[in-house]
Amino acid sequence: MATTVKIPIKDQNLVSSLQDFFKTMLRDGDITGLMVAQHLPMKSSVMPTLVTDPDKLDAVDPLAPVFPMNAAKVVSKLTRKPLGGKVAVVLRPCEIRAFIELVKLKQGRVDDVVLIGIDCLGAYSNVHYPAFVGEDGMEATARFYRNIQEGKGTACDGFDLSPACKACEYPIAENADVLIGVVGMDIKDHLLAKANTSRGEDLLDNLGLSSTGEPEQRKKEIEKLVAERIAYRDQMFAETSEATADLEKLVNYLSNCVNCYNCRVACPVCYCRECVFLTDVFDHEPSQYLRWAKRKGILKMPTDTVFFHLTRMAHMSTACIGCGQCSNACPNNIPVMEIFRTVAHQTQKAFDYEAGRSLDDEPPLSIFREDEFQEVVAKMH
Amino acid sequence: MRKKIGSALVVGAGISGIRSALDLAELGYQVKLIDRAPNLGGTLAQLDYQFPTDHCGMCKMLPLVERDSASQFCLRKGLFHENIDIMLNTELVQMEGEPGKFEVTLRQRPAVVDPELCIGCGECSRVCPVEVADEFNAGLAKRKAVYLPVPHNIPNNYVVDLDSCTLCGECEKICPTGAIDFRWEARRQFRILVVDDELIVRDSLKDWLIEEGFDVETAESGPDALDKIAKQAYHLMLLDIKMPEMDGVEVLKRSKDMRPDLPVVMMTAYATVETAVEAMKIGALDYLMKPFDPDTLVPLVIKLYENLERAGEFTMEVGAVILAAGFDSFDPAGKGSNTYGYGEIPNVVTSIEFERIVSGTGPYHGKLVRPSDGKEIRKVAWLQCVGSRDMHADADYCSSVCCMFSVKEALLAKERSNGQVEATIFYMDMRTFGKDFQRYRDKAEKEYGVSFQRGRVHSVELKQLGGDPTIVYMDIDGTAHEEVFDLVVLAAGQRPPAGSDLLAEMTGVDLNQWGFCQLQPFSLSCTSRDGVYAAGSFSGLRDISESVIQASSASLQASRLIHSKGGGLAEASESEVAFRDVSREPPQVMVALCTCGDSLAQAAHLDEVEAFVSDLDYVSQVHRFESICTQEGWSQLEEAMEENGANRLLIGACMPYVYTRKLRDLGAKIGLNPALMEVVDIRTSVFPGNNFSQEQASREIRLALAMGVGKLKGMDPSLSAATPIVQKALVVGGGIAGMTSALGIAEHGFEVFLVEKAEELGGNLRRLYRTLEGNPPQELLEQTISKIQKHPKIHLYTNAKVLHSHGRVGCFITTIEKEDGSGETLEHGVTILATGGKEATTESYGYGQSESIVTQHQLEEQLHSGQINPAELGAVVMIQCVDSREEPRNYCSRICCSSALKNSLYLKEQNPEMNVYILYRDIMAYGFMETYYTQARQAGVIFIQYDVDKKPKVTVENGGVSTVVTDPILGREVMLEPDLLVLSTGVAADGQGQLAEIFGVETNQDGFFQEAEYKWRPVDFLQEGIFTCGMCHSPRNITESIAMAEATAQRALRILATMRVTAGSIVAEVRHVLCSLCEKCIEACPYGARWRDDDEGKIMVDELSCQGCGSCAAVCPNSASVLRGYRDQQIFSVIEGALEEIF
Amino acid sequence: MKYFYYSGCSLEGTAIEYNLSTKAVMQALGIELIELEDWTCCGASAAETTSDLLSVVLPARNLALAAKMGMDCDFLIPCSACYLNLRKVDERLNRDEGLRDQINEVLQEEELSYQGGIRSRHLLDVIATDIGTDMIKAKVNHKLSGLRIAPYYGCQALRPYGGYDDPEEPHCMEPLIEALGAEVYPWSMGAKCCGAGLMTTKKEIAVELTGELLKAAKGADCIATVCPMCQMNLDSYQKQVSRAKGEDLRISVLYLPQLMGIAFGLGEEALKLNLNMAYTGSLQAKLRH
Amino acid sequence: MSEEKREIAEGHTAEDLMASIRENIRACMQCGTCTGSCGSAFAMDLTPRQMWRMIQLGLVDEILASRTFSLCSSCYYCTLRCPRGLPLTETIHALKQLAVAKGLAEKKGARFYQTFLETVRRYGRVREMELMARYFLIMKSPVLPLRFTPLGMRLMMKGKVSPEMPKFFGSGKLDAIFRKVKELEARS
Repeated sequence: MATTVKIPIKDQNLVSSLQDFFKTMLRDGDITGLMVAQHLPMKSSVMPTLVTDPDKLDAVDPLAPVFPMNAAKVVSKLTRKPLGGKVAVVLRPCEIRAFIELVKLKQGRVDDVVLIGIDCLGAYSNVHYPAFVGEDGMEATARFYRNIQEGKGTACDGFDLSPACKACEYPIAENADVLIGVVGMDIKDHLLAKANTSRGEDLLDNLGLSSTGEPEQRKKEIEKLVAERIAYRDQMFAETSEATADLEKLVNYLSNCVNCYNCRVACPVCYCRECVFLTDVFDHEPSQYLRWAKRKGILKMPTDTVFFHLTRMAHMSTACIGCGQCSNACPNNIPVMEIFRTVAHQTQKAFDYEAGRSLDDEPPLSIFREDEFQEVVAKMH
Repeated sequence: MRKKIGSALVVGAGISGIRSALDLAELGYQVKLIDRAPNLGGTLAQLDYQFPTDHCGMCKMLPLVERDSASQFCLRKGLFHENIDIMLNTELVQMEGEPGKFEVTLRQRPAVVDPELCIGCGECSRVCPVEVADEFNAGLAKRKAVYLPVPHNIPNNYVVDLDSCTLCGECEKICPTGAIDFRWEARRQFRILVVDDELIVRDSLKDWLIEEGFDVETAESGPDALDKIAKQAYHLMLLDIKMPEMDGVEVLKRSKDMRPDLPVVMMTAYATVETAVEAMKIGALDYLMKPFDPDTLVPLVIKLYENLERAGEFTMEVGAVILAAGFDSFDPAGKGSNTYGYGEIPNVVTSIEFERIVSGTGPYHGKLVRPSDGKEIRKVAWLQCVGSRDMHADADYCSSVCCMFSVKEALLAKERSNGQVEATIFYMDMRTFGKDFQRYRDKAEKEYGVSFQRGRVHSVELKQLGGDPTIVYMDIDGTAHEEVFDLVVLAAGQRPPAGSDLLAEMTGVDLNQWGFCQLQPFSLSCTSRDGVYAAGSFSGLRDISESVIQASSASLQASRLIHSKGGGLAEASESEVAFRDVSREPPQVMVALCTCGDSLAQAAHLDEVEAFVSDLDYVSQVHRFESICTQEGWSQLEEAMEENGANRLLIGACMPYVYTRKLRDLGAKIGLNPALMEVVDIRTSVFPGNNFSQEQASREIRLALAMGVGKLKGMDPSLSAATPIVQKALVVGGGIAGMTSALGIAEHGFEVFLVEKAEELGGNLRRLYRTLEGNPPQELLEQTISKIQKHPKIHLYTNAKVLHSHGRVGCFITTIEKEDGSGETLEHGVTILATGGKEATTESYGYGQSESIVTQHQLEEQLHSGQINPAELGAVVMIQCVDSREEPRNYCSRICCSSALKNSLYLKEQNPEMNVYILYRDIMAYGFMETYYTQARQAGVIFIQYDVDKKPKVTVENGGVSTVVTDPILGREVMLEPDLLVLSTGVAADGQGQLAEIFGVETNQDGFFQEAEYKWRPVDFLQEGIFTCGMCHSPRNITESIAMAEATAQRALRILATMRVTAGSIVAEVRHVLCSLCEKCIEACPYGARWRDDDEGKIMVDELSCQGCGSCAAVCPNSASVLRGYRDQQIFSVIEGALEEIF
Repeated sequence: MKYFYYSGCSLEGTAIEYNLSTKAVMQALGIELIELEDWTCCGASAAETTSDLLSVVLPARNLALAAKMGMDCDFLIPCSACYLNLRKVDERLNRDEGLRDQINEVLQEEELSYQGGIRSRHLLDVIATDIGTDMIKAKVNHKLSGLRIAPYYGCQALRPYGGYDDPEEPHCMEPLIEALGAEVYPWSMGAKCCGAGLMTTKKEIAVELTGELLKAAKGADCIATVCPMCQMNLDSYQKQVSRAKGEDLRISVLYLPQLMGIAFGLGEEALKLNLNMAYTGSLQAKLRH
Repeated sequence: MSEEKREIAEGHTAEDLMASIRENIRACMQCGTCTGSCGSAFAMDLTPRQMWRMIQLGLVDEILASRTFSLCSSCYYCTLRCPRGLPLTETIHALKQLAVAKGLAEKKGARFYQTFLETVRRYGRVREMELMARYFLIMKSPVLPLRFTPLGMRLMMKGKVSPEMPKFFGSGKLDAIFRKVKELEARS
């Protein structure tokens, strides 16, 4: 039922073939603009660009193993109010999932966008990528995929994926309007483009691509990939739980925190216009610090660091989609992603909720089910 | 605060009484609310769970506007309202005067424990040697003679039950505050005359009573006694009946001539008991049975003494009286036969007992175990109609509520046991006649697996001694089953409350044949006596929702009467209290410590506490008072506050809840917003029972005070603004409900816009010609229309429709299109939607294929018009529940069974030879309607029950109609060939959806208006200021629609009666600069008080609808949504205060 | 205390011991029983199966005889069936005026008339309500210590006309048994039907019902009865019932006044214990020791 | 059909009886309390509830063909418990009368009652032995007397049942009353 078409790979060039595909899309598809990651001049990274001219797509590279920010935030900015045209946005699965959460939080709308998701094999951290990429970003992407095709995996040239990506069990954006399939495909020949929604079909229908099916091989590889990641993830959960098992360990775990709030800024689902930690709520009276210090004779400064992380977990762990940008942003190498995912996993399980899966799932705190948490409320009658 | 403009007495402080009292209090009347029980709440005090939410929710009845005038906590715990004076242990003993000006005499039973002094420490109960069955737990647990009537009351004072008290005095000795006082010294002033011809009786009585401290004299004969009485006054005479010369009755008569006030108690042997009873009729107070022994006689005399000496009687004037005396539960082991072995067979309990078994405050702490042996309950049977629908129990009526009560209990049992309990309900008809009842029942059956077994269980047996209760029952086809249960629950029906006959006689109201209050035609609150109104189950058998509606109907009638007698609702409130603006001043907290006599000083180091508190930030001074709870202590505190000009007050005392009203008064007096005052409990935690050292106690007190100061210093001192009210109402719909509502409001002097889409007023009532009870609907219609047309305050728009409406409570702006096509914009403070429903149409059962197939309504019309002549009909078949009580219209239309009964009785009366068959699923003859069901059966109407999956089949051939239905009893198909087939198609929604959109309210899945809360706010919409009544809300009959309309008028008046309304001091606010517009708070708000203003791009809060629950603040991640009085900084300060000593 | 006494046909024949023991006990208690010379059968259960009017006229004739005596006292009736029939007359008269005329038209044949008003009371009612435990205790001189007695009320002493005891869960015999110094055997069959009415016509059913009763009474020393039909049903068919049920269900069955008489020390002869069909050796032994 | 039976049964017509039976049962709502309460229900072919339903639906012949009503032991449980307060036991008696009137009564039961009443008519009171003897005579069954023999013999040994005829009243003691009853019933 879903429309599935081939994206042909010309001259075995994955990157340029994709660029051609997006050019066709912007030219022939019923869209006003396209938002997609591109290599920027002089920068050894990629950034989301909003493009309306098909000729300005020469540096497009959504497959580059890096994402300096979770683009859901910018999509949210684009869609808070009517946009005045339809835009296709090319996103990683975690970005789509973050965007879905934001839409539920009324921070964005899906009306004016077509979500295009690309299979994600992971990314290097912001620190590692510049070292990995060298001079030519597009060449680096090709190198990364060649390495994978040769069966050497995602570690390449001595660099490895960020822990968040290694623990990500959602490499395929099944909830996108259009899904671009890479995993399990012969990337010398063609990739897949699959429309999951009518919106996606409308877009693909005009591009003149020949239909195809989803090869069995792809399913197998996806299964394998997910299994590996879940194994990694569970190991991470176990280690993190152990490392934060009591208050003292938790304090140690977070002791490097300097209240820079970078993790919060980088977090795609942290949506407050202004964080409560920046408001008057935390304007303690100076004498208060001294009183605190007096109690035990020593007070670690700055204060409220553990409180900050706990609050963020309380607010956002139901919406955490595990992109790992928090860790990416931390200047002091606190494993923020690890603890957030560990907690989020439990919170979401408790509410039988999977952040970012679908717009149809009501966010946990907006609905009330009488029968939930019987272990807590049953005794309260 | 509104001017007191009249007063009313409400008898009975159960749910109905509370509703009526709150209604009147909210209108500004002074209300005296009395109950003979020592606690509020009536039956509901015992019930934790209510259908359909399976929670309580009683608090939803608390005032929504001007809510600071009442307490803001669980209503089952207590109620404070500035206009309500509650008197417990109190009965109405006399009523004189005229409607509008009754003089009522109230008698309060003596309070041995002074509630002002009792601090609820429980020492008295601990030392009390008496143990009796605990009424609160329906006898499943024991209590002492000095006890807490309801364990969760606030404040919770101990009371002495003089009936079981042995007067040992232990409690009096141990009470730390001297709250218990048996007043022994007063006994020495109490003179008793003992009259008996037998010396031994005289002497022993004298000895015993003197020992108890009384002053006793004796007389050996009648003449001797009369002599003594003539010479001096006595307080009590104990008088033997059988005496030579002059018998006791004669002495009684003569003594009554001399000293009519002298209480006389007869002494009798068994043989002359009847004489003693006769003596009571001519004025004896009571009688005592011989032979006497001191253990029984002395307490009896003492009880008499207590009642005589200490019963406080007083008289007051009230404009109207509302009788909300409630009901008693049928006693399955009472007189007559104990078919179900209640009290004989272990583990046979009543529904109330079951309710206590599952209650967390019950004897088993909510564990599902049975009373006899604590065994886990795994198999339960509910037996319906115990003491209802039973001639042998003198109950040709249905108790209306038991069906849903049992379904609820079965669901509770299922939930409590994670579905482990096997639950079976044995019933005759499952009366799911209310809104959403049917779906609830279906849910119980289909989702939870509750088994419903049709058939009345004849008895409960014990097959072997020490075994479990056994039920033998018959399948519908006659197969016998024998089943053993862990527990059998008897759904005991309702009875008039004890003493209702006296109450009726005293107040001059008629009772019906079963002893319930007789209501006037077309009213659920008017009794036979003008000025006396009935609320709740006193007039029979109502669930909470109906009781609440009826109570509001009663309060409207009471208010209408008082108003018509010149009481009048105040047009404007008196000048509002102007509070000092302290927002620019730094916080200055005065801390007042109540030392509770010297007991706090003994318990803790007060100097150290005082020093600590003085040192806290913003504390300007600390004062100690001996007892703030006394008038004297309070005046001292007031003085101190006035003198020193502090702008915050923290009181450290006990029982903070008691201070609500006092703080308001103080605020008014010294011009300080009471929101800036706080009371913390420094007493409870250091009760002797806790065994704290002085150090520990001091720390507890320090913590409590530090937290209090923490909260106060961050308190926002700005004042809440008042919302102006447009004192006009819009009523949409001119049927009987709309008209009644409009009249109710207009008769209080407020303007009403009444908008009707049809050309004429009347709606469905135009098509009704008879009621089941035989009252004339057309007369009612005529009278009501005439009143509407004549009323100067009512602006009537017929052939008009509503186009658009916006606004919030207090000011709505609505545009209507008038008859001539022109528009008009109306401004009004409240809106009432009363647009009615319509008879559903159908395509089932051959409707439309033959003229011999009509609807129930058509039958009534055609009988009226003469189109149908009963004399020409040989057989009539009626089919009930056409297309209803199954999806998609899975609800009972409530009125079809009564229509069928009404029409079939009429047909039988007109033509007794006619065969009338009613094919039904469950006959919904709730309440006293049951008796008409009996009559219909007696008249020879044949009722054939069918199941939804085995519906009757109708064939139309050559104009002839035939019906085939299976008789379940015989298991045979019955073929009927009626001359007329009548279909009860029920009531369907009629365009509510469109109106809902216009007014921004909700409809339910069946298209009827969705009330805020089925039980507690049955006529309100979630959005404050909009109300609904009549069939647009749910199917109901004329009388029920009228009652509901009266309730809406009452709810509307509550808002209209004042020019401006102030929100509570605790309301939510939005800090727009922080708000990300995620709308979580809108979803979280249970009162619909929030919305997003798209033009402004802001989240708005309706202060009058907001009840300060704080859900919005809890879901808001960055404190953009905050609750006044509970801001983050305050809570941090409180936490700091609490942690100060710990870390 | 004074009562009209209606013995009824059974008490002249098969239940003569009930008759004699009742009289003996009443005499011992100082209660006067006034017997009507000319009494006739109340119609038993036969009249009502044949003619409704006859079924009220037959008992009404006896009430009319008593009324003629012009004394203000109640009718005491030991036989439950007779009690039911006599009491039915007033119950019916109360709700059916026309019936009064019909009855009197028939009674006119014997120049009798009955307008209602005489209370027909079962012997058990009189013993439990009027006499009471105090009076009984005062007369007891041979306590029935160690005896476990199962109180059996039967149907018609309780139903349909109750009043003095709960027709479903009767208890009034219990304090009486205790007053005699015996122990109440706890069972739940006291008000159940023994099927006596069917013993002559539908024997298999009666045997079944009696069997259930006797089974439940196992463990008691004796069943106390207050009705000649119940007595006969329970005592005379024990062998057949035992055979049908396949177990030995024999047990002593004594009339309540007989038990009272024993405790009063009235002697076996006066109480006609020799006439009882089921008066087992073990009970005799217990009583004599 | 014997003389005696006719004499007694003639009084009421079947229609009268049927009308009053129907009247008695009209308010029945088929709750089943009676059936559950009935000790003899196990032996019945129709349940009491079904019987009442048949009365409502006019299926009297089927009832009379059944044995249900003849199995009533008059324990009055159903009457006591019927929530409609219907005179059920009385109605069963009426059904028995109806069966007699229609000549449909089961022989054994009906004849026993006939015999019983005949004794009453003649002698005013009933003597069991005489009753049995008359009963067996009417039944002309050689088996029946044997069924009762054991008890009869035992009772006689105990000296309770006198084999003699009663002597205290002359024959025809209640003739007048029986005659008048019949006369009145014929009139109504």
